[in-house]
Amino acid sequence: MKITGKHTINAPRDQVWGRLIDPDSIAACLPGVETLDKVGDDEYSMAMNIGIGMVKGTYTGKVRLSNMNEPTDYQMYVEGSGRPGFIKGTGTVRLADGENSTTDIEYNGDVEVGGPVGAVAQRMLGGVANRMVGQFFGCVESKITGE
Amino acid sequence: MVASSPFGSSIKRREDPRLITGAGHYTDDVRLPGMLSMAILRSPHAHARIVNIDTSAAKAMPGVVAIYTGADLVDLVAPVPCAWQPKNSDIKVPEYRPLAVDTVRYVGDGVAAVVAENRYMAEDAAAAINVQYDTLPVVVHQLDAMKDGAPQLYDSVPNNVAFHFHLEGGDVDAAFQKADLTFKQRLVNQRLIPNAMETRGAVASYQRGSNELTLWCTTQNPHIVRFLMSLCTNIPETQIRVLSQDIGGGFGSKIAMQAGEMIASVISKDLLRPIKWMEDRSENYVSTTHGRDHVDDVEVAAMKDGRVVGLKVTAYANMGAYLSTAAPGVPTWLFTVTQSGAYDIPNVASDVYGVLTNTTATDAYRGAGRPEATYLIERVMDLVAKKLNLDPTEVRRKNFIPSDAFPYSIASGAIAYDSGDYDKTLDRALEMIDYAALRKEQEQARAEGRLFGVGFSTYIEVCGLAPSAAAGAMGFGGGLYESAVVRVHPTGKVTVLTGINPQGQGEGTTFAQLLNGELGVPVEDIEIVWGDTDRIPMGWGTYGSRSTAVGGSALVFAARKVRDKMMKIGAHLLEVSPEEVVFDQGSVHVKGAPDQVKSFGEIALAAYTAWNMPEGVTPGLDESYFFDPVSNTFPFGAHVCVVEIDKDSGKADVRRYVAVDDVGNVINPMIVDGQIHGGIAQGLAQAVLETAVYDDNGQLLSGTMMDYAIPKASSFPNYELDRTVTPCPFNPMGLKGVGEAGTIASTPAIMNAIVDALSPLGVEHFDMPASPQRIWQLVHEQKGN
Amino acid sequence: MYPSAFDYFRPSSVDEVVKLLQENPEGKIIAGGHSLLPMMKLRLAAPASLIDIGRVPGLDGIRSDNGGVAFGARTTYDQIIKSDVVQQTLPVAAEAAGVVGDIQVRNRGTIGGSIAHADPAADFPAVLLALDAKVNATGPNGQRTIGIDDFFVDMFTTSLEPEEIVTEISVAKPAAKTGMAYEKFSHPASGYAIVGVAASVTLGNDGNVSAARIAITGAGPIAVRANGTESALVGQAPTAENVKAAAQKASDGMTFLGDIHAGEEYRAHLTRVFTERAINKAVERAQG
Amino acid sequence: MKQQVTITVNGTTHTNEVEPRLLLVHYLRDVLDLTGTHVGCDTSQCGACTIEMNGSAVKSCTVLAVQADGAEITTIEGLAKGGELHPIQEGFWEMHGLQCGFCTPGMIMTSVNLLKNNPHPTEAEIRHGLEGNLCRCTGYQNIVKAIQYAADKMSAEPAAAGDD
Repeated sequence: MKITGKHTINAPRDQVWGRLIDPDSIAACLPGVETLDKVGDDEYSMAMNIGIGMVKGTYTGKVRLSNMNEPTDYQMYVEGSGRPGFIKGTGTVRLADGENSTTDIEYNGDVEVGGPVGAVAQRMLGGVANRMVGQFFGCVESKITGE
Repeated sequence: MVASSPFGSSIKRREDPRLITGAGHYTDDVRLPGMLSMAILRSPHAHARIVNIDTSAAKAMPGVVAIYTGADLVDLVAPVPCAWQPKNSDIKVPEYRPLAVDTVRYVGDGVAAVVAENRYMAEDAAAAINVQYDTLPVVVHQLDAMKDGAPQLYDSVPNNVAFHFHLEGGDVDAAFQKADLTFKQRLVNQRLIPNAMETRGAVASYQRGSNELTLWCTTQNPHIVRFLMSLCTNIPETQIRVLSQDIGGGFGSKIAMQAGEMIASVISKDLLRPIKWMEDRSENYVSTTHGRDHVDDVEVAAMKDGRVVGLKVTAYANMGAYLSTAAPGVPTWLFTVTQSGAYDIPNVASDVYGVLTNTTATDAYRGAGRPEATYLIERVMDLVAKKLNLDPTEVRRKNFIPSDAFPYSIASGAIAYDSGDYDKTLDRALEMIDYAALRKEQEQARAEGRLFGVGFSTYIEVCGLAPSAAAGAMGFGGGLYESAVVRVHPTGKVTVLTGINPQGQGEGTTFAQLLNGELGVPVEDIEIVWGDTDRIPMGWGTYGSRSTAVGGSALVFAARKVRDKMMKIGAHLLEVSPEEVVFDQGSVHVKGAPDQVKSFGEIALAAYTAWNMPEGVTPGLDESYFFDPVSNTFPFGAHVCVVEIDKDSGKADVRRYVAVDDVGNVINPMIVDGQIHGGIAQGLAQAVLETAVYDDNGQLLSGTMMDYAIPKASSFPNYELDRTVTPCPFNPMGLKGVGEAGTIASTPAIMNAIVDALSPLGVEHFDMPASPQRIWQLVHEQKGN
Repeated sequence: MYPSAFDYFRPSSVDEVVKLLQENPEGKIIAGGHSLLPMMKLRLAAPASLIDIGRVPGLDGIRSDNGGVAFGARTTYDQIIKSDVVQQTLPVAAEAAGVVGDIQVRNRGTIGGSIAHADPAADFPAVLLALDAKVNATGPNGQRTIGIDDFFVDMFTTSLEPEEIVTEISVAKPAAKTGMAYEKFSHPASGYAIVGVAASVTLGNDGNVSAARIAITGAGPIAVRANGTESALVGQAPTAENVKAAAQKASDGMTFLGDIHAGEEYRAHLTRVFTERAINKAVERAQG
Repeated sequence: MKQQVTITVNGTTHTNEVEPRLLLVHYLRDVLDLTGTHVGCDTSQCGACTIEMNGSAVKSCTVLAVQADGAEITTIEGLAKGGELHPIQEGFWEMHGLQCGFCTPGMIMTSVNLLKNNPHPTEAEIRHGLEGNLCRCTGYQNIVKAIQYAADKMSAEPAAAGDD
């Protein structure tokens, strides 16, 4: 499943960058994150509770950030598995200066969803992914602008 | 000599009273004392190394009796066998462990088996097994898998090419040089999921003391299961009894040896407890074999009058992650020998590559190879017609093998067609559909801007899979004869034991009709027995539309042995010589003196009391026959499909469907029509509904019946059927077989109709599935241009 | 095929249901079970407890309500189809119920369950949006009424509080000269709506559209009203051209889901096509 | 914790302790040994498990046994009365409405409800009415005919038509 999209955050690029690669900020903003612990350089173990309606599950796994070109782009690798199945994905996040000191974020990734949830819930997965990404950036923005 | 004709009577099926009252006996209905349930934990990854399997938590759960991993089974059972290995194909058969040992290679590969007091508990425990995987790169498409640098499934199979098969005849290059028209076309025959309504499953019960394995399973060929199970488990064949009685549909998906059957059997032996394993539907979608999945590149050489003089085919068949039992035979022999269809094409060359990918293994699916070939050649006929601006029926007639050319050897010489009259079925179909009026209607529709199409399929197929010598030559690891025992009891009732194993095709009825025709015994006095290897003689099962042509012939010959013996005994009782009596309506009487008669029952009793036997005649009336025909049978027909496409939604609706089939002589027309109906629906469904879709990671997206669309009652209209009869000369009844005809014929008929409907948009070819979305995209893009 | 274990409760009053919901935060209400059980059988859903409202009194039945219709939450689609009140007052509800699932699903599936579950591909969310329904719910703080426009929040998410239960859905008497229709493009396998459009169109004395509610299900993550289409219709003569033009706006601003049968672009297209069909049918019925 | 249920099946009342998660179809098949009701899928698409519960056709794989507590159930085994086939069973036999027979019990039980709702259905109404039942063998043509046969017979014999 491809996930691509754009988002504009009403904050300058260096601030946004800092938030996006900060584990506490990720943990605070990514919906359903229960724990996020640093286990290596730019690598974290994570437990997340994700639900699509009644299809809820706790996924444990890891997140790794790599190829970081501050403050332009980085790659993100996520994997997690739980009772309803597993998710695994890699993506690139690109930041560019937008108008009026905003930041334009462009993301594209490829996410594999396997196990029962992949076979059954695929019509909803795109919607869920986009919702989560939207919530994440929205949260990041409010954290920055709220400061 | 024949008491009454076995042909043409639509008697009601004798199987039905049980089945309509809920008294059928399918594998899941088997209940044994002490029986445990088995659940198989399957890989969610398409390609991964198994780093560790932790079963400790699962083992401690309530009701759990044992858990086995792949490593636990290595010493108990051999790999799942591949029993059809075409010669000269450089075939490499990778090891296919019933439960994966180090590496999983498709989503659904077995990882562990849990046995527990009931299935709910087994599933609870399976969910609690913790498997650590190290994922590997995945390849799902055959063309990708062949590329250099593609992920490799096995070190022993370079570029994932498991075999390369070649067949040719004539001089193809010369044909292409002299042709007026040459062109290339790629055709995609998508992957399908067979969807027998009863999933696969088994109940295995190994008895301590007798050391006998009794295996109830839902298979099309119990003797093949017994044979292979013995080889895989080292349990002697004499100690294995396979029972396969009511089968909830097969469609080819119950031919192959199933890993689950093997696992259940050896665990039963290990625990000395009966084990039941039934797939649920989601499991069936990944663990039972899929069908088709070809990419076919075809090159055509034709003359400007429409005559096709040369055909070159390069086929890439996606075999999945392993080579299933009969799988390599499907895209090789079964595909290539019917590639010229009903047409006299003198120069043909085929190359087939069998490619391994990280997907569920493919194997036979209704038609097996022949639908792929028929789709190809019938699309070719339409493409030739289109490119030469000829009517598709004219191109077909121009190329038909003439009715006086039979037996007709195909260009490669690999096979000879038995009999045919291809113009006759086409004539009748055109008459039924009123072709001239139909084309006028189409003109009118097009003038109104509607998308209205007419498509043809003047198919042939190869049926009655046999003979054994051919099987051996083709690398099939078994025979293809069929067996029958006709056992007359002292009371005059008759038991027939047959090696075929129907899944709804009605042989419980048609075989009784055949025997009634041979011996005059009332149908209600005949019991047809299949599906018990302890009762029936060695036989090869039901597939390839072979049951009646091959198994029915065995029955007829066995019956004739009984009849000859009864004539000897009857003559002796009547105190005349055997030459002086006739066998008539089930009794024996003196020629010209019908009142000097011995009834069937009297002779039967005399044969068993044996008080007064003719000299040299042994007691009893129990005859067996193993029939190995000299050749296959070749049913044929003309199907016409009329479609209209809703431009707004892209949905193609079948407006009419006419089918004229020639399956030789027909025993029970009602049953034959039923086979055609079901076959047509299945073939139409491939064209417009069904497709198994994997994402690039090897996840099956059409993983449940919520996403894989099989036809519903509202999907298609009634079909209009008729028949011609051209008997097959190679079996005593002159019949050809009908189980696959509808499926083979209908897919190209509807696709030709859809392409015809879309041709005002400049479309010459459109790949399946012709789903509403894909048609709409095409219409939409054309509008955009 | 084999659900995980759960605790089972069979309350006998709405108050008891609310209490059980409070006591069991991981509990789910089950009525007909046709949304929940398939997910549980695949072990995608594994609620710790089920609260079976199958025997709770007061949730059943269809009644005439000030000329409108009130549906008990546990009303099945089959009861809707067979209801004289529905046939007379809101025939579109019966028409839509007739294309939900199949006979067996219609015998068990309930209107309350459908909306509380908020499956993006269910039929009734669109129908009830077009009918401007009101949802009565009971929770720890007693009863409240939620307008249908405020009910569906997101995919599988409603504005119900976790401890609330839907008790009744009511629809006011349609205005004079109102025509309604539901047009659906079914998923070839599941039978759910790939796109379903419900339209309610009211004509004024001049024959022009005086009010319209158009709602779309299946296409996106949530059933929504086609506001652009509605405002383009109101005040216009319901001619084929005007309806077509208005229907073109149906996909404006919508988010679409995609699957192997229907991608986003195709769903957007079908949304416009089926909106046009539903409006035309509704207009025809309004014109009588 | 197990739950007691009392369910009347084909006229006989049974009381059993069951796990709440036990599906009705497994209760019928495994507890009562009524194996005529089949399981063909796990997502409520195929209808092979259809039975009649309190007068309506339901998919017994999508009902918990505990939900059926107190219910009156008819399965395929209970449809023929006094050795007489139900007209729908007869129709399936006469018209060759089955091949492998696996979908047939569910198909017949749905048809009972279909004809109860609509005693004189058109072909299109029959096809729509079978939306929840999948058959892989017949192509449905003879199933439609079987139901038409039964409809004709049941309207000729009002006694049979009232049969629940």
